[in-house]
Amino acid sequence: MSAWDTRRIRKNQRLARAASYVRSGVFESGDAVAVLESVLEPGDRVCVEGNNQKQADLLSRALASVDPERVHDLHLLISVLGRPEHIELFERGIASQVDFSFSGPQSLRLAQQVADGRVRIGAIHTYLELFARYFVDLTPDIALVAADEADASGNLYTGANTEETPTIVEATAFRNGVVIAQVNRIVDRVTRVDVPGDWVDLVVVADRPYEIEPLFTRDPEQIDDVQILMAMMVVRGIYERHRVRTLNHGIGFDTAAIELILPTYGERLGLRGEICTNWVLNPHPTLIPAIESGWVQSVHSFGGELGMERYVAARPDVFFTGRDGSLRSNRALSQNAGMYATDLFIGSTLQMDPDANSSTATLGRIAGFGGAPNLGNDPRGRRHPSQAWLEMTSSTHEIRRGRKIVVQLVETFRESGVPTFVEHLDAVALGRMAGFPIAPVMIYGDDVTHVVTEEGIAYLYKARDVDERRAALAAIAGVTPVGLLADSTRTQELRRDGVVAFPEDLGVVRGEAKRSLLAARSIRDLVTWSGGLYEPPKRFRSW
Amino acid sequence: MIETLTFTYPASAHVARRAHVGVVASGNCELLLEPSPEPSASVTVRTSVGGYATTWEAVLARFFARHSIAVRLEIDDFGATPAVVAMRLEQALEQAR
Amino acid sequence: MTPHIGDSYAERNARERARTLLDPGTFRELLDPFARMRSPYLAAQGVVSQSDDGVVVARGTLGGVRACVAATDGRFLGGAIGEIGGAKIAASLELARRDAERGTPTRVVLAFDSGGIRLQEANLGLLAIAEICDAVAALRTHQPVVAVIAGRVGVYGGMSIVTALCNEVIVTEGARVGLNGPDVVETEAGADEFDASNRPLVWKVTGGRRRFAQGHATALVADDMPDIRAAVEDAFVRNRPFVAIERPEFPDPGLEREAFLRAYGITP
Amino acid sequence: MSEEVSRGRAWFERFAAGGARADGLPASVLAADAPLDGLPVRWIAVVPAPQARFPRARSGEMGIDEAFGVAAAVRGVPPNSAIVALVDVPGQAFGIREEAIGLQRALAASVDAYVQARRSGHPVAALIVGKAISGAFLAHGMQAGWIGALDDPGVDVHVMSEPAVARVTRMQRGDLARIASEVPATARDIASFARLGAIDALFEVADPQAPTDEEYAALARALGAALRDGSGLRPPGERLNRPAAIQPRALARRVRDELAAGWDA
Repeated sequence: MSAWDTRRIRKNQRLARAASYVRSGVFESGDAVAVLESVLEPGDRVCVEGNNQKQADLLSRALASVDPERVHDLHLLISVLGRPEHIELFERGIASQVDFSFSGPQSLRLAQQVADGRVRIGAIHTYLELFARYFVDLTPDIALVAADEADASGNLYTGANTEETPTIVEATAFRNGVVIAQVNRIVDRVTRVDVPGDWVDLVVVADRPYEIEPLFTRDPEQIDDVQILMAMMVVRGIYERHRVRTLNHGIGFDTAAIELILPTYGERLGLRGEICTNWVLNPHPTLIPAIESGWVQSVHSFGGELGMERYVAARPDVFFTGRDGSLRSNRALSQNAGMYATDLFIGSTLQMDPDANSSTATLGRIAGFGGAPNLGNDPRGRRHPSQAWLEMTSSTHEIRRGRKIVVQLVETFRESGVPTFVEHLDAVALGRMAGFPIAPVMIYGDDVTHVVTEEGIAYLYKARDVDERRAALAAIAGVTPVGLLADSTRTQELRRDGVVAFPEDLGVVRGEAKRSLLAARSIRDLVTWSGGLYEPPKRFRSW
Repeated sequence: MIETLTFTYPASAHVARRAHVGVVASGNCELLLEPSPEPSASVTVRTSVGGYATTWEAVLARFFARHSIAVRLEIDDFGATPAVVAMRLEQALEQAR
Repeated sequence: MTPHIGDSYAERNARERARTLLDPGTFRELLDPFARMRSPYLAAQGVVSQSDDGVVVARGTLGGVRACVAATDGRFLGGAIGEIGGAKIAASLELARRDAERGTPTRVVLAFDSGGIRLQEANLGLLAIAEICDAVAALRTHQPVVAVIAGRVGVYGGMSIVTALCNEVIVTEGARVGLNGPDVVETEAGADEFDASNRPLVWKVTGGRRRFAQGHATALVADDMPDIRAAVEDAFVRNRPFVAIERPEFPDPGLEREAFLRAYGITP
Repeated sequence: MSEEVSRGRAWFERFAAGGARADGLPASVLAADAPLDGLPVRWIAVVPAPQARFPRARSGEMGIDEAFGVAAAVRGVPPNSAIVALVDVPGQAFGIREEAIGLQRALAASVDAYVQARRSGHPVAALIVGKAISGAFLAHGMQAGWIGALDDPGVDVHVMSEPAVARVTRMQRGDLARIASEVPATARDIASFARLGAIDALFEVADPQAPTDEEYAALARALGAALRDGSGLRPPGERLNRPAAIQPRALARRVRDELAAGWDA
């Protein structure tokens, strides 16, 4: 006879070991290290909630402080390796394996840890892919999550930043893992139930509110004429042309520029209600003027954005909000929505090769991808048609499918001497050096339908073959090594055939690309547009 | 240190007036463009970011291939990208016409 | 609903600020970029010069009266003053005084956006500031000297001293006026003294609203060209004499830093 | 030689010995009326005061109390008296209290006091005996019609203290020295400052704290002459016209000429 409930038995043993620190499901923040040392066993899979916004930082700091003699060889599961103590886990021998999505601020230190053999990377995932594996072959033994409030029953309220908490908790709780939540405060009655209490085992009140970054705030003051020119091209050459209504935007200044010219340039073109009506994106402050001007019907968000709480709560027709009025975000569902239900993704990259493969990896850094690859691909499981989706195919066959519009928006050079277009991505060498079986490509070239630079647009989906794709890309790659290979006669032909368009081909007047076209030119203007509801974080204030 | 580059391109078309655009600020550049009696465009670039003569040559060659204007052009650069330079060139031309 | 977004002064460059402060169509720049009065001192220090040395001097009229605007360009080296730019400002003030003595007054507006003295020209900048201070005080005996501080840099260092010598100082909420920039105080005295990354604190201490409440500025206006122009005209019409600067009331400086600030109405 | 006593105090005590001390000033501002060769003179110096109220202004910096103190000392100058600023100021005070109160106003008050005194007929001279840094020098010394200085390595004229320049520019001493040699305006030594035409007289002293009787006599003679011959009444702008300034300030002169020429189109 074999036992069928070993996971449950182990879970009960873990909680029993920590019992002396716990009263009614709650322990003190000062006991966090001791509780983790009691609950954890060497080799455990530990999922730490940490993404590019919300961080369970009390718990990650405690985890980095456990005795490596007692707790070692953990397998860390984490969306974003963003905090210094995440890397300390490897340095101190507490964790020896990691599966993750993104490591932005720690990418240099992570590469060093890999080189030193202190940690083995299982794989670099997209968010959705990592979450999916929590339910298949990477189910956590322990989950360390963060919330705003808990009540006596363990119900959690996560405010605007629900993000991935329900996903992590679900994967852990329903396979007899232990769920530990740090909360900012314990209340009699939670404002709203975002995670039901019987999915949560232990609660701790953090010594300070969880760490959160205003990652999606772009100060309009820093948007320049070149970005505005590119934004104008996108509006005319892509959104207007394909009647793009459902979409996702990246977090760059160039996409912020698009958001800010909708109420001016877009309005003049008579496109309100015709394009950009339904969005999947965080509450970008730069979207406020478009929302206020009646462009936006709905926005579903991966997470919240600091300072946007009151504004979002006052616009429940647009945002997904709870009964309490505040935003309900959900990273897994929003990634899914962005993948399957939007016609267009537009984002940026650091490097692009002649086949339009792109990567944000640079030598010496292991940065990962985040959500872009989920949004920036063509989901071949899609079955609902739309005008934009169907326009991406020229097939007239009785069996045909459309295609997601995937746009890469880049300047030909990042800094004066650093070209965006390169013969070979750094990712290739990086992958080889780190021993990855595949190079860490963010968006594969064959998923990319349009590339926009300050020179023009390459309509890659129209190219008849690989050679024409390369020629189209070279035609807009400026004076980069890739662009210098462009043949001007060929470029003229491509323009005539509509595979390449320069601003003048799109009716975009270069001289109009001025900051005066922005509906808001400062954070202050955004506050004005919001009627005082937007409360920008300190670092963005100039008053 | 400052690198000074000079370029000359054959040119025939004339511009009506001189033009001043841009600013010497990080990632930006200042352009002074004046009509020239010579049948050429002569360009002086002073830049605080050295080592990119071929990039400058390519940006300027493309511009003067499109607009064969007989001018004297001075560029003072503080690390402008080719995109910014190209945009300033277009703006200067627009002013000069 | 589209709210009223101001016709921003801060958004304009120095030349456009001068142009829009003057009556429409009257802007005439002196020593314009084509005069190529560049600083010869910068190249040796790896810094590219600018054709106007970061200072625009323009003649025109203001409210129909002869006028001159001297505007510094906060984007070029933070609007800091070197020999040429400093001389442009000093000369404008001296010429306006000559005009006043001749009975043909020229209104002067100092549209400053400047971090102070340009480190690359150090002592030449210092000499220029001393000359400008004297020239403001001398011109003031004939007519008001009006400063507009409404750019993104604000005024610091020697230029804040010059500003304090003007009869009228027009500020916006976004303006900053101080002797030492918060980053300089932080470098010299530590973040415990002044955390320059705490932007709300920076504005609470040095911002336009605070300076107006303290009486250091004579007008607080929205960052909207019509409002700023009206304030400038007002200042000349009002023609208020300069009020000698007296030691103000302030809390006991021996108080611990935070207590001092709180006692002074600043929540750190 | 002792640096226990600041240079400012040492020279103040030498020149103003036995003079009537002006009262109502903070401990860091010294002012006294003592004749120089029969000419009534108000001597003013700023000195370190370890017990000063402002914690960031105890080492001789120009802070709120110092600047308003100097302004009061200048405004209180007796009729027919000249003024001599003895300059040894390491810079302005760097503190949040100062910024909150508005140190620029305090410095402007003393600048204005000097300008008003000079323009109403009080000859003003400055003697740089030590450091003359930035806003502190602007507020105490630079409005003088005549500026003399000790020809001494301890005399330091600049817009920033030496360590601050190193921090801000992130440059090594060697690089700063090279730049100083190419651009004298960025040098700190008094000879370089004099090369800008900014100094009317340099004085050699063996001990910058304690001149010999001969050295003192030469200095007093020059100072007295400057206060009598009208030099002390010249505004800073006129410094440009002195022979020593013609070449080094040629650009500033040219700017003035060209602006004047184009002033009325």
